[in-house]
Amino acid sequence: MLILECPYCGVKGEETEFHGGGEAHLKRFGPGSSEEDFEGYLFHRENPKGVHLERWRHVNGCGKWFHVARDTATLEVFGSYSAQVTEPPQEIKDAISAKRPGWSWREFA
Amino acid sequence: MSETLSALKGARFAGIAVVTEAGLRGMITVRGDLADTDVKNAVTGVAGVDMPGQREINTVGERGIAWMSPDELLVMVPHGEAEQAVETMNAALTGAHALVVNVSDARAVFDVTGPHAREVLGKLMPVDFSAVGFGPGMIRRSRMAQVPAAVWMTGEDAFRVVCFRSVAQYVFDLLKAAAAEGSEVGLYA
Amino acid sequence: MSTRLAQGGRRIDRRKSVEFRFNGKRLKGYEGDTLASALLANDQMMVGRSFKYHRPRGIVASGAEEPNALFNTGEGATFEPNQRATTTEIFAGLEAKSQNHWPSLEFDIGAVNAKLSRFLPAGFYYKTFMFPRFAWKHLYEPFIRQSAGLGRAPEAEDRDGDTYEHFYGFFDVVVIGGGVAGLQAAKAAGEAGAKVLVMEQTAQWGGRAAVDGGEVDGAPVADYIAATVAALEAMENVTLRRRMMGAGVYDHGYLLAYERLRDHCPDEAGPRHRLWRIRAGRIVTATGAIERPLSFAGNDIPGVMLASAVRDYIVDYGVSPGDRVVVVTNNDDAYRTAIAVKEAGLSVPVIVDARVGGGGALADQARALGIRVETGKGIAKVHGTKRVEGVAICAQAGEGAVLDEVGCDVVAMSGGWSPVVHLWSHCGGKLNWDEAQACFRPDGNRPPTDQDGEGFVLPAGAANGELGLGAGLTDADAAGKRAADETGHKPGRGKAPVAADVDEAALEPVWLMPQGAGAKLRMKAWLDYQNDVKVSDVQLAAREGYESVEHTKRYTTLGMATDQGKLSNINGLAILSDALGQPIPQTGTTTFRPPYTPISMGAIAGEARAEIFQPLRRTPMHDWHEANGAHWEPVGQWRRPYCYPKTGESHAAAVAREVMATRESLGLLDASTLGKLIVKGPDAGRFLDMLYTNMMSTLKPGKCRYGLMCSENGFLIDDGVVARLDDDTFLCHTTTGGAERIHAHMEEWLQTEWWDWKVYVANVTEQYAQIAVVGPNARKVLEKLSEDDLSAEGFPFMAWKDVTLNRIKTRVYRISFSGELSYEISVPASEGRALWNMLLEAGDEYGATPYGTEALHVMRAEKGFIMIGDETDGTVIPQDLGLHWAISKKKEDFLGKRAQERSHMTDPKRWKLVGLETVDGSVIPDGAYAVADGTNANGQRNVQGRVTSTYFSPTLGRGIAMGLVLNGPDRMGEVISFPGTDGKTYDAKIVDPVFYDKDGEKQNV
Amino acid sequence: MRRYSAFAVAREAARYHTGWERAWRSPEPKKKYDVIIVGAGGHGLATAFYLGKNFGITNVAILEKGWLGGGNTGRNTTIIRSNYLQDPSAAIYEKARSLYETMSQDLNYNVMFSPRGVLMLAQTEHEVRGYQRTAHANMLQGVETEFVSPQRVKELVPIISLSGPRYPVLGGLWQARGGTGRHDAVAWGYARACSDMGMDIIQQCEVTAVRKEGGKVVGVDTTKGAIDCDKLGIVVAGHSGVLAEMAGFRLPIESVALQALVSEPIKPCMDIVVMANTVHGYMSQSDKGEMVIGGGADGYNNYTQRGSFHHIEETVRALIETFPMISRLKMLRQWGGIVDMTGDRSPILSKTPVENVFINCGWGTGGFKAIPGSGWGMAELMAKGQSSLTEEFGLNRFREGRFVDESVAAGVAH
Repeated sequence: MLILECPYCGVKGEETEFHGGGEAHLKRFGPGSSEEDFEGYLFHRENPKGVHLERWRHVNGCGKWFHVARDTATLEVFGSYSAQVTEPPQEIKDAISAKRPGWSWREFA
Repeated sequence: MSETLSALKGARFAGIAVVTEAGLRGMITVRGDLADTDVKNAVTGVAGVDMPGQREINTVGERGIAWMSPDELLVMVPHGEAEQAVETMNAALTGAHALVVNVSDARAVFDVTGPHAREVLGKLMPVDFSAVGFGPGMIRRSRMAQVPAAVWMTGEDAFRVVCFRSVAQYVFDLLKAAAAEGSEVGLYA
Repeated sequence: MSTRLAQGGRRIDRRKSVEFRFNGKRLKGYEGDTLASALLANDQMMVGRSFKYHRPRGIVASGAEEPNALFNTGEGATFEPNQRATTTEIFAGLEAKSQNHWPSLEFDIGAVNAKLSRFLPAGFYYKTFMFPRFAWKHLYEPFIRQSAGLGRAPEAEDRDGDTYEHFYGFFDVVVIGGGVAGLQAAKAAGEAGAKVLVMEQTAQWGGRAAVDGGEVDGAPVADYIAATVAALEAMENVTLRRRMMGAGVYDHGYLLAYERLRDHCPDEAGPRHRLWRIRAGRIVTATGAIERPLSFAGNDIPGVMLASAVRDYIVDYGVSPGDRVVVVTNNDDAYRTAIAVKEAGLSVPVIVDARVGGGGALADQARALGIRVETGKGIAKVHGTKRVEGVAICAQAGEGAVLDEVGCDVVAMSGGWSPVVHLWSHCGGKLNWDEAQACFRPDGNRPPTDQDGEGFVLPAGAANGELGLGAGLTDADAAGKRAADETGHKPGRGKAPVAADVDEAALEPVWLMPQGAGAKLRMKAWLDYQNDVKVSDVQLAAREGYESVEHTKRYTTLGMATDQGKLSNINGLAILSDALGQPIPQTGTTTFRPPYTPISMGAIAGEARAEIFQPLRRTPMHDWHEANGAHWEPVGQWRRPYCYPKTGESHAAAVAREVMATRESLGLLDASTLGKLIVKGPDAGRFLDMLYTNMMSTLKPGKCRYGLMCSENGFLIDDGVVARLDDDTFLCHTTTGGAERIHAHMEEWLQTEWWDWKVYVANVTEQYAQIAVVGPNARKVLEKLSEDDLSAEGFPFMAWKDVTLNRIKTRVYRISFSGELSYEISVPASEGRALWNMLLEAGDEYGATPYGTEALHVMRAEKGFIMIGDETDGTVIPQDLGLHWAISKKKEDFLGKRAQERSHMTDPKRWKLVGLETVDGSVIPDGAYAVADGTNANGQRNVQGRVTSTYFSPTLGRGIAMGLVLNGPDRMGEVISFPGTDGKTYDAKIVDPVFYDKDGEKQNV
Repeated sequence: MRRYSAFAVAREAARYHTGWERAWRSPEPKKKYDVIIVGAGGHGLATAFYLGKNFGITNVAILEKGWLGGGNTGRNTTIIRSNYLQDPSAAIYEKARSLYETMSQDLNYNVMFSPRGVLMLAQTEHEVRGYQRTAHANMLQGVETEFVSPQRVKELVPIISLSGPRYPVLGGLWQARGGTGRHDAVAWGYARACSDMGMDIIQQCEVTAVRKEGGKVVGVDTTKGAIDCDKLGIVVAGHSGVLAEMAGFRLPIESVALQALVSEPIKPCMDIVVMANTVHGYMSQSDKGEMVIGGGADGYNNYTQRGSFHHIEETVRALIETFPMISRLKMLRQWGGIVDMTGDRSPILSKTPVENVFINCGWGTGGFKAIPGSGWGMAELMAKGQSSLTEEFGLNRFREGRFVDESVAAGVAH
């Protein structure tokens, strides 16, 4: 039963206040995009055993979407951050590096 | 003015705590840039209280403002004044990008009072209701059993719970069950 | 025989006798007795039958580890199977019955299995019962099921008479276990100022320490316990709870605790169990240790008990399990039992110590009491069937040659102690093997970790392998301080209490007795009493290659009984390791899973039962519907009237009446459940253009437009009418139940993709009650109530307008889902009921008829309008439904557009929507498929379409349907066949889906 | 291989069962195999078994990083049914169900297939229409099911409450020939049969890399050294993404924890399997007497084999609502498994971008019931390059938008 902190309202709540939204930082591909790009955007997922960047919504709370950096093997949470970014902010990357040196996830590391 | 009805017409239950439907309350959702002075002036103008900080609520009598999210406030006025308040705020916010909408009738409001009130709520919401964890001036949006709910204190051992109108009966029944005789937890009282 | 002693019994109150019933017999016990102690006091040693061989079973233990003493208790609303006697406090009127035997406990038919036991080794059923093929289902399985199963099943109609609840607790430090270690840890943490909860699963504080005696800081341990409990009770920041068990430890410091509030006093008001969901900064597991049995032939005969249990019954309950107690051990602790027995005035014929070197100080003490001690010896065999009659003694080193026979009625055995590491392990805590004590203990370097990657469980005292009183207290004090420190509190400087530990001679692991026991003896040496797993079974599993400990467990069912292997796991593990010729740690343990001991389903469900099982959403007119005989249909969590049958009227007849009344005059529908979302901002139009397949930005204020929404995957997910309220404000109607989903959908795109767009969304679904006034007389009714211009010209189709109806301010949308002249009127919810009444009254002269969801469905089907959930099922795109007119060609992009360009989406072979008219006017069954010739590669009949909606149309007096058909629109007039599961075949003609008022004259008047 | 029979058991009893041989050999890996299957769970072992039985390919190694049958094969709720809506699903699940009927005899190992019947409750009008649709589809697919009345439901499962205050039972989809099986025995039986055919089951052997030459697989590196092969089958539920990454391609998969629990054993009171999808719960009674209950899946990626407790709460309250008599039973044990969820919640049995590498994954919550059919189809795919059973489950379907979506009919599929 996870505990997550919503970066918008500051609530440290239990999992049942939130709703998981799957892999983060997907780039949307619309009309005109290639078959590969569109398939990748819609279906291909990193699904790593380890560091994972993902989306959550504080559905039973302030209603805001946000990002979480989490380890899927230990469930350790490295931090949560704004939904309005296309990649994790440096302090989150640093927090992960501190615990998981040499980590990488898609193009981020 | 025609007959207006709250969801449960003031239903009441007394167990280890007293649960009462508080009747219709004027509630207005305001979405906008909370740092914007126009927004601040508009809401404080009709509510007559200061802007609340993050997860705070300021109230005086039936009026008040609650912080709901970084771009959302809940403005409270007497039920009969809600429509007027909406117009006043809309007028004050012409030109600004903001949304002011009357949600008074979309809500049901309950008062839970008594020395065991904290325990009753602690049975239903994943929230720390100890005196240290929860006090006056705070508003907490969370889940009550299986529905969203918001709660704050209106006084010593007195809590106000707000939920959607359609689940008023469900929430009342939950509170009744949690306040049943002989169910004192003995933790907060 | 077992009986109540003249004195002793620190847990019972001899002034308060309690009457209860066992198998119908009226028996007496004292307040403070457990069912087990009370039964022993009444000479009831044999308490049940085993799972597989139905062998007689007696009480073995005194706590949660008891595998045998399980009873059916209560009746009807209070009936409960598999109640553990050792953890059940007796109360006046308690009704207990023994289980798993027929016809009676003393004479059990199933016992023949015991005679056959030699032919029923571990896993025998995997090797047999295969022929003839159908015999398994009809012959073998029913027999096996009947003979298994332990407790009686509650009656089908039994309803639980009790209530349950949850509670969310938040603590810095939670200490599990109220023995001396738990109390000391709580004290250390509490003194540091941490917010502490300490729980004890039984009704008494102090655990085993008081039974074993000893001194703390120079005073009897009992005084230390009393003083510490008093000190803790005095602390504001400490909460003490008895009858509360740490059930499970989960990720991120989530702890499940099971509080039994009324099991011992069922007549008092209040919930029976309370399930605590606790968030703990640190969890201290002071869960103690459990004594291990020894594996010798006949160690399952009633009267063979754990040495510690024998001691507990004498000291705690003043109960003698027997007159002549033979003690058999591989460690010093069991000597305490011999001494306790002797001091209680009972006889100990002999202490059989497997260690050649024998014991230490306690052994000397025993000898001093005149007890015969045999070292280097073991038990070759236990005599007796339903009760121990004696033991045959042999050399532990040998193969079981009998050296001596000793008569006795109890055998008190001790194979050493295993720390209770369950809660440490639930969330991934790792273990080390302790050679000296021959047990697994927590590896402090590999704890379960929390959200910060920090260890959050701290074992303390015996649970950490510190079995001695002094060592345990020191360890617990440190654990308490560390827990406080790690949760941000400053531990005090106070020293840990001092207690001298008796120096005990080292334990010598004994996994089989005697060491060289042959096959014959091994087949009688039990590991798991309840599931009848013997030493020979584990050895067989190893021999057959079930080498992983998980294989062995599953193959033999070792440790899978209701005690989850509390007594058997380590012994079985050792036997397996020996068979594989590898050290125990290499074999490893099975996974520890919650709960520590079983917890009631009722407690897990908590308050969520009956009316509050799930939220039920009500519209402002709900009570009226209820009072007027609505037959309800659940739609999501809403309840909507399906129809309003009059007395004696069938649902079908009611629906037909409602349809005709509406088509011919006037119908009223409670449409309040339709979702209503306000979308506002300079970019609102642009935003809706992305969400809907059609163009919304061009909609004029004051007008309405029907729109479709697709997922990014291309599939149709919702539809509804959009009204433009002003230049930058829209009101979007969604389907019932679509409101929350679509609101979330909008917020998701606004917050995570187009966060720079200036748009705000608000869900105002419940702010308004919405009533559809439908039928040729709809306008007349409204005109009666309003001065406003409602004429066809002044208020055309697909427009909206603010209208005052008899002083109620409303907003009216002139839209139609029925094909009739129709107005959807919305008012604040608090006025909904008033408006409903007003409309009924005003419409009375036109026979205003409230109609339900089914009439709504029929009328929309007659008009060929699609219904999300009927025509769509998550695999349908708008193009399939002939809705091209609602898919903008001009827009570069909208959600789903790219997906709809994929090869399968543009495949001309996709089934398309058509109308279906049965040749004989009958109604095609729901879900029927249209068959095509031949079969596919997998031998399945080819199909060419399916029905999506099918109704009897009262308007047309015949069956009508819509369906998706291969090349349907190009096959008008063609007849295709729909075989029904009823054996009939329904031939239907492909027609236009609009069956009624094709030109829309009625809705446009 | 010495055959198992009552006679054999009696004969062994005479010598205290000291004469039984190993059920499967435990060999060291050879340098090279024609086929390597990664994953000795039910699906992997079944694939190997049918490679040997149907295509005579027996130079096969099955590599297992832990102990065989130790993954989801040994963690599920053992339900076997084939009442699926879509043709491709119905085909492979019905193939599996029919193979289960003779499995004990085919493997000479009693897997205790118990065709006690599976009932899916319809508790809303929408669900009624959904199951009637499935019944019509099944009729044409050769799957025996019927939509039954509430009265019939009560006869089939007397402990049910037909009129919960919330969702009255309006009927049900009944598959009389569905049921349950002994999950471990399925893995053990296949393992014994594979071993007997000369295949090598190598436990405690983790694959660390997939070796390729010119876009073609040539072998794998393992914790027991390098092993060569001509063809590679990846059948590792819960870890498919990890293996796929080694092979160098991505999957439309996310791994989540799915939970289950059992009650303490009680005497027989429920002879069939009941699934209540409106309230999200399903239950059957094992031969030991435990009520076997399926819980929900977590909404986040998780490899811990531990789930969040609120799913257990949701399931239990749903089942108390449906079967009020279980309220005073006790939960004995709960556990979790890792399941692969695909983009359309249907499995993937497919060739991959890497030549001669085949993958079988994404069974989500429906894996156990499919084991023999999955093995049968996968074996054919690996041996012949195509199989009518697996055709619609290819990786390419996601690109084309050609989904096999079962959520259409029942909310959840277990």
